[in-house]
Amino acid sequence: MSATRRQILKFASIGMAASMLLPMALTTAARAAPRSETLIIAQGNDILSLDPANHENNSTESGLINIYDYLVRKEFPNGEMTFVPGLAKSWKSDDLITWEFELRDDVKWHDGTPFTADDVKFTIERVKADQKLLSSAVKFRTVEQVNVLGPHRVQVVTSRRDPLLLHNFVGNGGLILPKHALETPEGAEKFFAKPIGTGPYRFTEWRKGDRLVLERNPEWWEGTPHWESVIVRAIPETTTRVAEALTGGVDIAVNIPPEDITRVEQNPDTGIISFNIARNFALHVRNEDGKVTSDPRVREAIDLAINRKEIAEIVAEGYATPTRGLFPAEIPGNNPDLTAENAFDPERARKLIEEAGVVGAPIKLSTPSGRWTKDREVSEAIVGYLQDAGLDAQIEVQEWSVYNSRRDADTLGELYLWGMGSYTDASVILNLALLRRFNPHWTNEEFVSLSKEIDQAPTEEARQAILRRAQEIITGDRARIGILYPKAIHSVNNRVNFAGRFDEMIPAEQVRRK
Amino acid sequence: MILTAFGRLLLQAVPVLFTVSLIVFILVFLAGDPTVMMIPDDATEADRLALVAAWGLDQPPHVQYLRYMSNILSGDFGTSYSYGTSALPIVLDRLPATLLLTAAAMVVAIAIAVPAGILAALNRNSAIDLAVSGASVLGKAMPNFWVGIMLILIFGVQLRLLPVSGSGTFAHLILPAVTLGTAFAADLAKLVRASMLETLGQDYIRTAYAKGIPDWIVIGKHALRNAAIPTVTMTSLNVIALLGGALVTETVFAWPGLGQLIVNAIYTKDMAVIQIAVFVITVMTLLVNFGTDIVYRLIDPRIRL
Amino acid sequence: MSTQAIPNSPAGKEPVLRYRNASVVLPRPRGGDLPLIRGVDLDVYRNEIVALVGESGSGKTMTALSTLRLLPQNARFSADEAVLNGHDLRSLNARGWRALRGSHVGIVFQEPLSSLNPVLTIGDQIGEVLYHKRGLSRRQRRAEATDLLARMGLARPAQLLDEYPFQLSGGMRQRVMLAIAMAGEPALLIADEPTTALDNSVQAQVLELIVSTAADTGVGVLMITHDLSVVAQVADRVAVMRHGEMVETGDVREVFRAPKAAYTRHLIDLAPRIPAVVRDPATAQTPPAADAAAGTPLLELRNVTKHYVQPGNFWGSRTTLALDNVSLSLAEGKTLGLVGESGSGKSSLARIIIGLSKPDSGAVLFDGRDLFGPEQARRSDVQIVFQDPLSSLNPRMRIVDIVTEPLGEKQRLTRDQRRHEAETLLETVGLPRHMISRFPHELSGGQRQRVGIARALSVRPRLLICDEPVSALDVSVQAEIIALLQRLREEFRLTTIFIAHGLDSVYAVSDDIVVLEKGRVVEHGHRDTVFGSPQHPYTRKLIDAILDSDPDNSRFKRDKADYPQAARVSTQLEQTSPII
Amino acid sequence: MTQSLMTDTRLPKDTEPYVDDAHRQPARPLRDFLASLLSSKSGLVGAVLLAAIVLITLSADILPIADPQKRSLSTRYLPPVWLERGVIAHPLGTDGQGRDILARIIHGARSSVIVGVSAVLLSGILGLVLGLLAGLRGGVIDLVLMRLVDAILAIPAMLFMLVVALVVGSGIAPLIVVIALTNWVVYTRIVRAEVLRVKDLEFVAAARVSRVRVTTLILRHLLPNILPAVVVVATLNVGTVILTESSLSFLGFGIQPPQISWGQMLADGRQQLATSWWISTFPGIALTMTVFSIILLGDWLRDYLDPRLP
Repeated sequence: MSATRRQILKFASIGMAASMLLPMALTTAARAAPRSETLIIAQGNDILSLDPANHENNSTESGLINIYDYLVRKEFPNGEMTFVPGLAKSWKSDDLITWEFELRDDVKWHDGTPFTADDVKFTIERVKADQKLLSSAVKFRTVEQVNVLGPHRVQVVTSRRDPLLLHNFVGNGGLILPKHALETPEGAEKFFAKPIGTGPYRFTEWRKGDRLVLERNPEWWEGTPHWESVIVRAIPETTTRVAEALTGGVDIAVNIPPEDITRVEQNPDTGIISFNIARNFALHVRNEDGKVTSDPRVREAIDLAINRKEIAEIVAEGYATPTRGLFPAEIPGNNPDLTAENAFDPERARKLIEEAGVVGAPIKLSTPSGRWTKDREVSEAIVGYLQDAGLDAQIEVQEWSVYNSRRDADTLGELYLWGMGSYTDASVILNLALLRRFNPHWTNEEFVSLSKEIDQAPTEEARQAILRRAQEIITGDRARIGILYPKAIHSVNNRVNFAGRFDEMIPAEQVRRK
Repeated sequence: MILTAFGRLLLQAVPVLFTVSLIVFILVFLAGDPTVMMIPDDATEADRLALVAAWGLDQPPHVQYLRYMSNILSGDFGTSYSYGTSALPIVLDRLPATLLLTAAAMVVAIAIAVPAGILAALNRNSAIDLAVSGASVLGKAMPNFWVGIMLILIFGVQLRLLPVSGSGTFAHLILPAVTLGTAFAADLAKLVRASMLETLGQDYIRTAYAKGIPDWIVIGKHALRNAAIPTVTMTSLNVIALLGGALVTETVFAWPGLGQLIVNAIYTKDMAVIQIAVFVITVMTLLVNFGTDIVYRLIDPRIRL
Repeated sequence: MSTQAIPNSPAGKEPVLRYRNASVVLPRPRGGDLPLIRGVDLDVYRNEIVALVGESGSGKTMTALSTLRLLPQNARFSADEAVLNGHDLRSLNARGWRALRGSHVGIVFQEPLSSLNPVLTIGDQIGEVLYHKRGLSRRQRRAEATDLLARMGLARPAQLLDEYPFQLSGGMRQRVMLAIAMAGEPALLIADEPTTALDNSVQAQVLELIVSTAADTGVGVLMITHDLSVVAQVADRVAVMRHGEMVETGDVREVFRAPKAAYTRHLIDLAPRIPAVVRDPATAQTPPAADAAAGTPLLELRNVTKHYVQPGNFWGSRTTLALDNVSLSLAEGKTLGLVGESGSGKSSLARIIIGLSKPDSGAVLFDGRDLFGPEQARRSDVQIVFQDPLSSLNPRMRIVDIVTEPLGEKQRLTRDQRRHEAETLLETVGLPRHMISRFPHELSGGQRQRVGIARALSVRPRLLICDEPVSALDVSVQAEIIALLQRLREEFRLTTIFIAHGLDSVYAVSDDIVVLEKGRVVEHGHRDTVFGSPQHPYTRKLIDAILDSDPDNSRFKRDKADYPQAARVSTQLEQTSPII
Repeated sequence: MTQSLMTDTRLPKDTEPYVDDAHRQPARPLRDFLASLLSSKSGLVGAVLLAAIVLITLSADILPIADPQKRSLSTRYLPPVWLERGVIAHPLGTDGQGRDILARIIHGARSSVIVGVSAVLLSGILGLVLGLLAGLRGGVIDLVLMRLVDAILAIPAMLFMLVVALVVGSGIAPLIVVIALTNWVVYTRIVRAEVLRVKDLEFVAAARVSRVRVTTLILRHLLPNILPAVVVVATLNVGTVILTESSLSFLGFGIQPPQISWGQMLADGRQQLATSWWISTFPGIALTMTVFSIILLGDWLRDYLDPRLP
């Protein structure tokens, strides 16, 4: 017994040691490319999926665009959005209903199979068919038919005039997937375990929660990709992300908090880039009866009480543009008149509050914390201005998922901050169903009629004019009060060049060694 | 003996797992509709309802739960809302990293706590004892994320000795393991000290001294072995806590373990992932308890499985 | 203190242990010294057994432990002379002590279970002495350890080496302890209350083993005990200690015949004696026959059976039979002695009579009414005095509240009434009135037991159960409590059930005796009948185990001339299968 | 010496502890308590520190400190007074919105202490009731309760708290509920174990023989002997809860503005640790000191209460 027990003890200790080393062996890095040939990008969260049509997440898309390609690409030269060829060499539509795409014929999937029009048809129909795919809700909604006209020619027919159809081919759900590899008995799950695309980098490994590892695709149709290896890391903790940037652990680190900018800039190896992005901070105002904000004078007072310039300069350390508007200048259909100029009038705000007889009235501003850069701090500053204007303003911070549920249940405060983003066109403002999600109790006759006119707009000019008017109405009635357009702040290592993109994508091919 | 214990484990596991899954289901159900978070900002209410229907979330809760349970019995552990794939592999993928960190943290904790605790017990009321007690109280009183960030700033940024975050090499393991390990070492050292003191006061230690054998044998063989039981108990409790509980440290060090996964799943109300993660952790917990029982038996022949 | 030679020590030989004016003091935390032993003179020679006797706190254990330097950490030892087997104990360093322990002096402690390391095998615990003290190889150690265990009268010694202390019975463990103590071939063996924790019948066997081991090896034995019957049975010489000082030493026969110190005499008076009836059944009183016809007995048990369910492991719980078809009756005013070894069901019986647990079947009739029937008897007519005076008093209540608690909330006594009642009760049990506001921890053990008695008496019960009321107390206190109970029995006209494992005290207080074995009544009758002519072998065994406090009536001591026979150790004693 | 013993004919008495019954103070427990506290260095340090913290917390409104909510964009990121740029008006500096750190720490103590104490009280009471129920009633109630306890204990505590927080939301009251709902199992277990232990002690048997009412049995015999163990655990638990709050703050589920808590200050300030260390370091010190003093006090309390009979 004694001997056996001793043996068991011995085995147990060996077993314990082995069980410790086993996971260590499992996680040791696969053969790594030299650091100089490797681009490492640190994002705030892990990619959620390798399926381009099944996530609603910028960081995920930013990783996936290196594996797959869009039919058309978006670029932002001089702050203006334009479409440039991707897998489609050219496209045309005379009536905004029937669209024809001429595809490249020199593109191969990572397994060597040629890319054809069937893949495009498959990708579109897949999104439309499977309601569980998250992109299904918003992508290709107007598409009625996809016709393969030839191996490299495809025709898309929409149900109505759709001036925005091209937007569907860029962004979440737009990356083209291989029909031949997905339509197997094993199905999608098998495919996305080791997916193939047509993009510049091949999928190597996705260590969930940690990193996406990609390797150069030497067969890429646009030439040999720049990096031997690309790693997209997930570092949720900002402090840690900054530390990684400072120590050269990563080349690009996204979303640097403004207070760390000096540190990053003073560090000899790193610099800061900042650029406009498709996002705006706006107060959403509840105007139903019984709320203090049902009085238009109070809503106007709130609008006037906020010193947007001070918020932009001090809370955001200058990395934001103060505005009364809802869409930054890069977005087609934005209203450039809604500026922050002369928007701050504390005197008049106080007067309006007095007129309305609500001095000292309690008002609650709900806000998430940490969802968007400095969201809570912006809200706290707004609360301060509202207090100055004579309201008993209080902040209510909610964790993001709770915040969402509350918004859905219509139980947030009289005001709530929302950082809407990732839009490609101002027309979202006229989506009444969408409006009901955010401003369930606000309605305006002209606004409703505008939402009907928009589809019939004869020209792009007319369409944009409708959109500008819509923004004027909703901000004029203070159902939404624009505050600012935040900027992205990234840390970039001095060994690489990257300017940043309005759509917050970081395509490895656009990051270059110096 | 081991088979009996294993059978008992299985019989124990079923009710616990069932209760756990029910509790989690109720809580997550009460937490509300996950689709609010899933769909894009520019989707409409109708889109959302379509998604709700697609996931079967429009069914009454008991129907959802029954369907969920019957799926589990047929081997289908559900699909993650946010990942869109089977929840089980998502969770299992994270397990190695969690196990590794847990083991490393325990090694750190034991390596610090056991010698410190023994030294303190042998030099009771001395400066050593005071230092050990003081350090252990301090170690317990500091929030984990604070310690982690300080370690990053000192060893990662200032001294540039160790990688700041991530996983993959042994060096990556050190800081998170130390962060967790020191926190547990604090409690453990105190416990080792107390159980050593208690053991040293036992009659059989007097017997051992009366035999005239060397002191290190009395301490190392007679006392330590007996003092090991509470130490093993606490270590196993800590292991259990770590298996699903290193949420904070994993986030600070971007360590791809279960903790981070679960935090995100909770943020997004990803029911299937939460359920499976809790399920896996519960199974691990029961396994750890089982292993602990075996270790008890190895240490103390009186304990029967 | 005198340093004169100890009388009656074997002349012309060097003692194994020699203490002159030895003292141990413990520094108090707030300055000053607390003397543990003072001015002790002691000699132990080879081939003799010296008993060191005294009550708790007398310093007898300190004296013994000082020979091994196993004193409290900061205690100081001093002596004019302190020699152990030629080594001056005053000048030894740590290394010297280590060398001395085991090889020159071995020790057997009181509680064999806690004194053996629970997680090491028997072989390991003996072997390490053989290795460190005698440098034996692994194989030699095994052979020698087997031999040692065999010499200690243990069956299947080779298998025992691989077993753990918990697998052994109490007597076996003590034999193992003795083997460990003897493994280093010491010149002096210290036995610190070696049989106190054992059942009576096992006690005799272990004592016999110590005596024969001493005779066999010639080792000098220092036997520490509080029990004068043990002294009388095994010792050659005796030393009596009290309050840290030596009261009297001398040849055991002389001390017993003519004790010089009053304290010694007092102890000897209280020492247990085998009732005369055992030796001479003719002296038995005839049980008064009239009793049987005196109408309904106050208490009657009819076929009481009780099982206890042990939660046990997952697979199922184990059921043990605590009482098996027990029937007995007790007439008003009589005292029933309940005897049996531990686990015989004595306490289970008491719990049922008092109503703390229900019988599975059978009936308990009190004054003709079933205690568990629909028409219940007045429960307060039955009260109990518990064994442990400490745990039976709520540590967070004052004495006044404790003793008046049974009076109940319904009686609505005022504070003053309650106080008055408590003071009266304290006086009744011989405690000063002012103690009513104390907490239990502010009383001595004997005082606490008096409080326990006062509580039981507060409701003027008719039946009082005394569940080993004195076994946790010192000898002289035992006598006081027994005397008190006897007095109160008269005063309150109590019918009493007296439970004890000491047969001599049961005999002294009881009219009738019930012998329980494994939950069954094996003998029930008048005390003289039971003791004088026991019918059941178990009763016989219990009676045989009583040790007489008469050195001339020793069962162990043989003349040194009979040496060869004396060395024979019976091996059949510990055949009981290990408890697993 | 021997001579005197020879003539000593008194019966030996078992030693009785010295108690002066005539002059005993009615307030003995309190005096004992204080005496024991004064004689323990670590206990005293803990008690004094904790008393100071509680005192400061209570007097937050009358202390001459700044308004903790007062933002001032012109005085952002001021360092403590002893550093360059530090000003006496903000002795411990200001945060990114120009709010006074000292004032925020003092006001933050309030929510930290309230959460710590209330959560422990709530879970302790819940655990006490359920533990008594399980321990005394046994049977099905015991079985069901203990299975529930097992299940909750099998879920890592922090994880369980996050899921509960999803349901009840964030803020002081929800946080108390979250922590209490997670913690009660610990108390239930302790109380149940203690009940089972004390239930078998002879004085409880004696009380049952005395036919006291069930309420008396619980209130007079069980509770006083169970509570010490619970109190010790609870004291230490207050420290743990305060730490838990900070972890929850880190994960976004803690106390939210406008309420101030140390955990929140610590979690928010961590991003400025490298640039403006004082924002999170001082609340960190306050938190560590509080937990430290609670642990010291708890350890002493354990020594004071644990030996059932002093």
